[in-house]
Amino acid sequence: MINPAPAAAAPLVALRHVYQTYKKDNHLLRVLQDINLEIHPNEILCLVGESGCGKTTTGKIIAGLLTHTEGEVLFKGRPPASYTGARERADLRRTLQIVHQDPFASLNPAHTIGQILSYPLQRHGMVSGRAALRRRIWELLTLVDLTPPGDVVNKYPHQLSGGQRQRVSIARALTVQPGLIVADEAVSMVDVSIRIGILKMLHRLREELRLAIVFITHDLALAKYFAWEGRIAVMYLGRIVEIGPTPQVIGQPAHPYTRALLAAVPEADPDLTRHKQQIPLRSEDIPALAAIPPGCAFHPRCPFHVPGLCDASLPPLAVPAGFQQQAACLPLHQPEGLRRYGT
Amino acid sequence: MIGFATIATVPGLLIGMVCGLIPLGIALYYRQLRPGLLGWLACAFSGFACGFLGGVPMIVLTTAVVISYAYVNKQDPFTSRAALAEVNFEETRLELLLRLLAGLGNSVRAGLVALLRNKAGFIGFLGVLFFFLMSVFGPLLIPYDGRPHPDRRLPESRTLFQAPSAQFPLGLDWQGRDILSHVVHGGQGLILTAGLAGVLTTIIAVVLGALAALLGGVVDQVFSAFSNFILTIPQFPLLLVLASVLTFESNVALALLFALLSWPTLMRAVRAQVLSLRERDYVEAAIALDLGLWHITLREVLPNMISYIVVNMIFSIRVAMYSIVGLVFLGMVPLREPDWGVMIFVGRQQGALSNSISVWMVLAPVLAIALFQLSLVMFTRSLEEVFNPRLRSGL
Amino acid sequence: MTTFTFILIRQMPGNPFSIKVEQLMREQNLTVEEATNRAGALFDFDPNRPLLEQYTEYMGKLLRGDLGKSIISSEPVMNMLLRFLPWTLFSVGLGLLISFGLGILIGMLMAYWRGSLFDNVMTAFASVMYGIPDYVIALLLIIVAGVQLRILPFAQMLGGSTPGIEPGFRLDYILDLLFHAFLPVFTYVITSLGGWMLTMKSSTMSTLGEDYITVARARGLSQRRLLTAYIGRNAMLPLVTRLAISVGFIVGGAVIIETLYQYPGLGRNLATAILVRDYTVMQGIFLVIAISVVFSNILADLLFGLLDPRVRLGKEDAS
Amino acid sequence: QEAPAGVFLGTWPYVLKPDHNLNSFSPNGPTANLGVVYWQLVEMPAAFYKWAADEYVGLLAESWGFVDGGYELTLKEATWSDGSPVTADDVVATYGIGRILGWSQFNTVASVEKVADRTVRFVWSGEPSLLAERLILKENIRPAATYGALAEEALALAADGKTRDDQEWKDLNAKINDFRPDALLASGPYTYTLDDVGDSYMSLFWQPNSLYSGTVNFGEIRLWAGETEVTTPLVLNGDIAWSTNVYPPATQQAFQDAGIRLLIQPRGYGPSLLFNHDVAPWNIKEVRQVAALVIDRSENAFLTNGFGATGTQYMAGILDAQVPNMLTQDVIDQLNPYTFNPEAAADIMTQLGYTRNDAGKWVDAEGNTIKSEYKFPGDFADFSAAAQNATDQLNEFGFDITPRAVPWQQARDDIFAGNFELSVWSWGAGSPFAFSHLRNPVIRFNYAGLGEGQPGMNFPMEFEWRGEQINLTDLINNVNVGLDVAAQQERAGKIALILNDLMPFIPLNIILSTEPWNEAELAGAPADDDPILQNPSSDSFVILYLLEGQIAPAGG
Amino acid sequence: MTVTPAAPEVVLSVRNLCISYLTRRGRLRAVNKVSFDLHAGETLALIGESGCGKSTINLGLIRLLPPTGTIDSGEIVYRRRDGQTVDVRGLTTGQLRQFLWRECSMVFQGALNSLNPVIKISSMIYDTAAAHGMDKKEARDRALDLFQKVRLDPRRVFNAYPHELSGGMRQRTLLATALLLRPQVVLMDEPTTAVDILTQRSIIDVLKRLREELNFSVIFISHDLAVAAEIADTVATMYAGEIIEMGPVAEVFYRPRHAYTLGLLEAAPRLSVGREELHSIPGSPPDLVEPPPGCRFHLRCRFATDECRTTPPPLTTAPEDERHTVACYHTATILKTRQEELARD
Ligand SMILES: Nc1ncnc2c1ncn2[C@@H]1O[C@H](COP(=O)(O)OP(=O)(O)OP(=O)(O)O)[C@@H](O)[C@H]1O
Ligand SMILES: Nc1ncnc2c1ncn2[C@@H]1O[C@H](COP(=O)(O)OP(=O)(O)OP(=O)(O)O)[C@@H](O)[C@H]1O
Ligand SMILES: [Mg+2]
Ligand SMILES: [Mg+2]
Repeated sequence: MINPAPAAAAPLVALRHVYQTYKKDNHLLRVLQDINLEIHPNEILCLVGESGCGKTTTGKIIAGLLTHTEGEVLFKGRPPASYTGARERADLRRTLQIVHQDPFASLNPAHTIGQILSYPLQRHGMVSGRAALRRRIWELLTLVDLTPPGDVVNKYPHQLSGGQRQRVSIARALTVQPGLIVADEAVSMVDVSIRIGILKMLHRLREELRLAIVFITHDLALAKYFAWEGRIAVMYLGRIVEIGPTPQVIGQPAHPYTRALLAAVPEADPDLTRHKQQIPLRSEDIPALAAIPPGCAFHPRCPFHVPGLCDASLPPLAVPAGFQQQAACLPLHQPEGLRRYGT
Repeated sequence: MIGFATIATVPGLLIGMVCGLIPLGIALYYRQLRPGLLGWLACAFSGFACGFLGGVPMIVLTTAVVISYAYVNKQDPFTSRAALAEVNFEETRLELLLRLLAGLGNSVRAGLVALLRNKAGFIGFLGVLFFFLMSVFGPLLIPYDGRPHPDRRLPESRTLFQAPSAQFPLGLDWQGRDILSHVVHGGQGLILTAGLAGVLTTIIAVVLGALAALLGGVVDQVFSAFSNFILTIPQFPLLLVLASVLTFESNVALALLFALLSWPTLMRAVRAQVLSLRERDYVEAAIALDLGLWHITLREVLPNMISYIVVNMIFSIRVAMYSIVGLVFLGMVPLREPDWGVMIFVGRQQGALSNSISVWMVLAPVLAIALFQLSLVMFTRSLEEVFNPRLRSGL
Repeated sequence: MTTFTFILIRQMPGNPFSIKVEQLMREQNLTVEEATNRAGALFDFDPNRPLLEQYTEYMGKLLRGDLGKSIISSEPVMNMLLRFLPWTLFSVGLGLLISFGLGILIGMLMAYWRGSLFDNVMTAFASVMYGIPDYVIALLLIIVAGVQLRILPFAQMLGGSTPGIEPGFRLDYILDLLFHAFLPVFTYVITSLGGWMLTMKSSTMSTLGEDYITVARARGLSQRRLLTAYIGRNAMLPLVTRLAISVGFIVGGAVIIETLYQYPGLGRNLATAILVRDYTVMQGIFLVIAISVVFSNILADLLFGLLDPRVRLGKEDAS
Repeated sequence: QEAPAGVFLGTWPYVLKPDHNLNSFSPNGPTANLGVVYWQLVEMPAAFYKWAADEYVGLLAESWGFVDGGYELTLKEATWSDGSPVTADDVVATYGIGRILGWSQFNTVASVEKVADRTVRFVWSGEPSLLAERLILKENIRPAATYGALAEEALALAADGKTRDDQEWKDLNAKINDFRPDALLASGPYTYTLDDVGDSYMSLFWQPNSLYSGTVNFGEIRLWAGETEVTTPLVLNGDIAWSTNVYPPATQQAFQDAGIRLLIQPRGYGPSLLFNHDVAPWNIKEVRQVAALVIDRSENAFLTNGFGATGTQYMAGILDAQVPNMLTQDVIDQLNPYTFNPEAAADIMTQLGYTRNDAGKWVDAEGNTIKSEYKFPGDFADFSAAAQNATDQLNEFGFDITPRAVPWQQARDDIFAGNFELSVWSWGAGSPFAFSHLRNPVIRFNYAGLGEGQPGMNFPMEFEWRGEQINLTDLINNVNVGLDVAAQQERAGKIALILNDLMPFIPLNIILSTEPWNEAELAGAPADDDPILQNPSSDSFVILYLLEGQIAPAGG
Repeated sequence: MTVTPAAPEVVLSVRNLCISYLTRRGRLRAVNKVSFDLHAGETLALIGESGCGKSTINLGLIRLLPPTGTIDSGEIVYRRRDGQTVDVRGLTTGQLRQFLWRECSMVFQGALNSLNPVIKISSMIYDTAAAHGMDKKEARDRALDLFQKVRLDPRRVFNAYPHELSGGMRQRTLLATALLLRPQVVLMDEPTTAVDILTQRSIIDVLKRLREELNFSVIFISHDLAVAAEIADTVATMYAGEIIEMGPVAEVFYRPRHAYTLGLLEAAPRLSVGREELHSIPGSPPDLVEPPPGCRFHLRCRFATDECRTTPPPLTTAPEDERHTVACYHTATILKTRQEELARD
């Protein structure tokens, strides 16, 4: 539906053929392989996938917190090395912010909320004068719906609930007026009843502050809800296997993996969920990163796999006929692809 | 010099009493008589104990506490529930000062409460306090008995040792001197040196450990190799050699020597701790916010290690005390009396342990050391609470 | 390390020659001349030889595994080490094992019954014991238990074994060894017990909070099995590393105690060697100390791997 | 012949196996491991010296005496433990090896010759002296059966005119040291094998072939290993019946409380305060005299070793007990006794230009106190007690002195190197000759008796005294030369007066040997006033009384 | 549709259970007057936000509360297969040990932490068997069989250390172990939280199948409504230590009568509907040391009236289904709101 790419403007962040490899006990861990992504201002991109598939790694590379091993990452169209001078680098640094998953670990227990917010404000001269500083803190806390701010500003993180803490994390990221926020499972540890509130607030912030948000989650229902106006990228073992506008990916999934995921999600509706059709996988277990299967990494589990095809060559990420999203599945790209599945 | 020299003297008391007028005055201004009086007493007391060194910092602390009582009623814009437009964020310098002092005062109070909350910790605190008071004020009550007293020899006795009696509750030592007075006077030096050694060990360990962890690479390897090297040095001959080359005249030199020999274990622990803290999400957030290495080290990492560091510092103090006594025991330090270590050394040499009339010369300092260490151990439990904001403010 | 100790040792005040002179004068009441002459004839050691020369010679031999001969008795140092080391290993090792065993047992119970009278008493006991130097304990033990109360036949207990007893794998010999080892072992146990107890207590406390303990309870396991296989074993893990590391300090820690109890171990030998400045012997013993420290660190890693499957398999995975 | 039943319970800090060996010429042989007393019960010397009576009692020797140009010694008809006779060959062999080892007998002896089967003659090289006689009579005689081969090599070398600088000589010296006999042949009634050396005690066992085998009352002599601290509980417990260790007063008290008798004998030394004469103001004679005046020596003695020490009376550089023998009454009367007198001392200080400051310390014109460091061997209980008390007393008077304990090895080396300000070491000697007393410490701890670059106390030995040019080194070295006792007394007297006046060191006190003697186990100790108790502990009565059978198991 | 047992025999009956913890700040009433019946073969889902006392009930039922927690009052009656009833609170330690696992076993939250890292799965099985007098061979056979049933490679898992298994495998291992002694009741504390979607799916499927085969009752704790919707027969919503609504799953999901249940439902995103409007519940859970007066939920409730603020609402039964109980004054309004929403979808 909405593929917000005003071709003229350079993307905020662009990943081109990015690889990330770790060496661990003589093994090569191929955590990310050939990742291509563009994030434009004010866009929502959602990364979903199972645990360990490289979502956080991608997020950190996007946020500029991690250097990749191969490929190219461009910030506003330029490689990071071209940002010379302290001022420029600082500006770039501040453009990209991250909100962590664990609200217990992401706030320093030794400081009050007021302190946590005032450090970046002071350091980057975002405000001048004490009164302005305090006014700004007040504003930020109001912005993230922590009202009245006086109730939280002098408290320590442990005195707040998980949801409140997550809001503080967001407020902290906002202190430096970023252009992009990577929200890494930002609500998976807060309670169901408050999640929606935080997501709504993020939506509002995106609109008010023209933020781009990279939303990382393994909860497809949540992804669907949050990224309805953006795109979803499904990752499997370090690769993006499907990417496209959310309604398409959710409503008409292309890749077998995405389909399996969607089918596996229980629904908060007894009738619906008990009659949902399952896609039985051939194997329960996800292969180790150190031993990624050749060809399509999903083929050992894929119920639709074509022997001799899927295990032989890497499927390209392309738009299959009849779909609006890109998917990396060889059978799909073949003429009879659609038929085989009986969509 | 004014400072420690004024310990437990009338000038010290005067200094303290004068210092105490400040919190008292402020308290009167705010009509908070009780904290004011307590503040005055605290100032007088610590001035008495440590002269300027105790009195002046105490002014700040007690004043802060006084203000923290008074400030409750002040309107901090942040505590108001008014809308943004109605809130006035301007404040004068005085208001800022008051606000900061009140914050400090609140922390002090919370710290005190945390200190008192843990039963074992509180007993430990009392123990440490007892030894402190004994070392500082004990000398006022019990004069130092430094001269031999051949005249105190009991008829028929071959020695001047005497078993405890009503007149000499801990008996007499080999020179016929009052053991009690030596116990009272003999702690200062040892406690001070051990304390200094512990502090220095901790400083070296923390600095090197933090550097190794934060800088990594070659620095890390060099420091780690160096610490391994120190660990394998046989300390006994090293001390022998050093003792023949250096005179451990000052407590500082002795403490430094200990610090130089004992930092490696703590350094490794600190390194591991910093490495793990560095991985914390909030550190990553600070990097993303571009807060700078100094900020990250001092504001993000360090405060979370304080409790760990302090507990380890106390541990180092205990180890240092044990080792200093050992060094004295080997006779490698100038035997400056009065000193618990020297008592054990000379007592052993004079065969004090062979005889029930003389055994107190060794037992008394040994018990003093053991009890002091016990107090320290128990005290650390309270300290953990004091330094942990989670425990501290969960009132 | 070796270089460092070599230099260190030669810097120690006094040299074997002049010390012998002093000893002869003091013990045999010889005059200076007599003593000097006699001592002079006794040594083929030349204190004035350049240090560098001595050093190169020593290192050359060391590389061939030759530790040299004792300056005093011309006995090969290696022989002496082999002769004395087993005693120290036996007594300190036994002490360490017993104190470790008792320590983890009591520590575990302390944690299990935390807050009880037992816990409080034991905590105080442990902390106090931790603060008393071991030699004081040793002296008190002799004087109080041996002399004043006469509950220990301590004179018979001195030394490593009863003179004249035939070594061999026989019950009476082993009992004799244990009898003689009692004093040092008891002292080691008493002095190091407190540390183990306290560490084990805190380790157990954290283990008790683990979910798998609750689950094991829920499975209806017997108290004993729970305490041993679930609580004890897991809480012990971090202590094992420390145990291995203390093995490294076995030799160094025994000097005063072995001297007081006349136990024929390396520590007592070290004390004598230091007293008479027998450089080569000291050098040999320090080498043993350094090696054992290094060795015990390796041992710690190995042990940990053995006891904790997570580490063990982590290694195998890698290969 | 049956071994007697008794067990003598003694102690000596012997060396453990495998360091222990049976070569009595080697540093870890019986010489060191048995100590003088017990060694004499194994390899007996020619004679035993009774100090009070100034007479020798023959042990192996039947007769002895100065002969023209030499000294002759005839042995009794004795046998070694293997049954072979003790002969002149044994003496020749002993001295043959002794020459290689550089024994001091050879300062005066040129050669040792066998005169008859049991008679040897010592030929003088220098002037004969009583000192040389004593060395000969006290030397333990070793069996030629064991050392004969080595002795022959030794004699051959000497005959070839080789000296100690020759390589052969050095090689033989090393060979002697490395020699390890399997058995210890004894002329005395006891011997032992290496199997008898245990970790906690070793045993000497009775053997039937000695002259004294029939008179001794003990079948075993058990020696517990260990120093003072180790033996204390053993003595208290009755496991050691007689000990020669130095026990601090508290321990002596404990012994007494346990009903153990304390035998007092001279020990032959005492602590003295050594000045570094390079350090002001100790280079001023009067200041040293002041120091001598303000230390109450009996207090110092009591703190040094309780009743086991006496304050020095004569201040002559000769142990008090020997002063009447070695000096004339005339000289004794001239000696300044330095009776404790702070007032007089204060006067001297004032004359020297010092004043007392508010703290009661003496200060010079610039207001500096007399600051010094008093270095002492912390591991010697007696010396350190003496030093600490001396420091206390000096400070009481108004000096400003810090005591500093160091290991004794270091204290000694530091004294040699002149690296001290005040220190403590022994004075006096366990010898009946003035020379041994007087050289200690003025020669021993002074440049005069030390090697190059070792100033020691750096007390000038050549100076003008009472208008006379004195070379103190020569005076002391020659004091006992010759056989003329009166001349020796005169020379000694002069030195004594010099030392008494210049006070190059302060003889603080004299330590006595306070030896626990458990009468519940041992009978036969002399009464407290028995003159044999004037023998210093190195010539202990125990040697003689044991051999003669006067000491016996109590109640047995 | 909802499976209702023909002859609902009660295996576990809980009445007025109150559990509290001793904290620094005072008594924390974590479970307050909770009552419910668990029928044979029934799956009861306890849902509610974090800290509402779900795990505490669970631990209370088998008396494994931490030392600071105590059961203040209430009744826990268990009915054995032979018809005998057992008062769980009255069991001695020895009896309790026999009771646990044989009659009532459990699967905990966080699979990794529930397994002792240093012993093998096999010794864990043997330990359990030994504690209940089952012989080794039988235990092994049964374990292998169960592993098979939960779709694990039996032999590999049996001889493995916990860390060698992936998260999903561990969770299934725990499930199998829980069934080792054929208990009547299995307590499951968030067994699917913090696992991947596909793993969660396999656990759900396995659980469903086993339940059919072995016919045990389950108390299933979750804060995920979707999972509860899929496997529960009966759903109980908890808030601040109290069960505020309980009823058959369809009743609670389609005809909720409590504002809090409604709030939870409104906050649950669903995949199969397109763009949807969700709402969160404002505010945060109440302090259990000093709970608010009246209805504990009133501070966050959009329907709250004065009545709610003062008097706790009594437990009432829904007119349509007597198994559906609820403690709310505004049942009708809430039911209507929900129905309107459902109609809108
Ligand atoms: N520094 C590192 N060294 C080695 N391996 C790493 C490192 N960081 C991440 N990995 C590995 O890379 C893989 C991907 O990690 P990542 O955190 O990106 O996954 P994720 O999709 O965010 O998983 P989750 O849902 O569990 O958060 C994991 O298998 C992880 O073990
Ligand atoms: N050991 C304890 N000591 C004190 N309070 C506790 C303890 N355990 C739990 N609590 C408190 O009891 C209340 C209920 O806790 P419980 O663990 O039962 O909640 P829960 O519903 O299982 O939460 P979650 O969904 O997070 O697992 C909480 O407020 C919690 O803070
Ligand atoms: Mg992640
Ligand atoms: Mg829970």
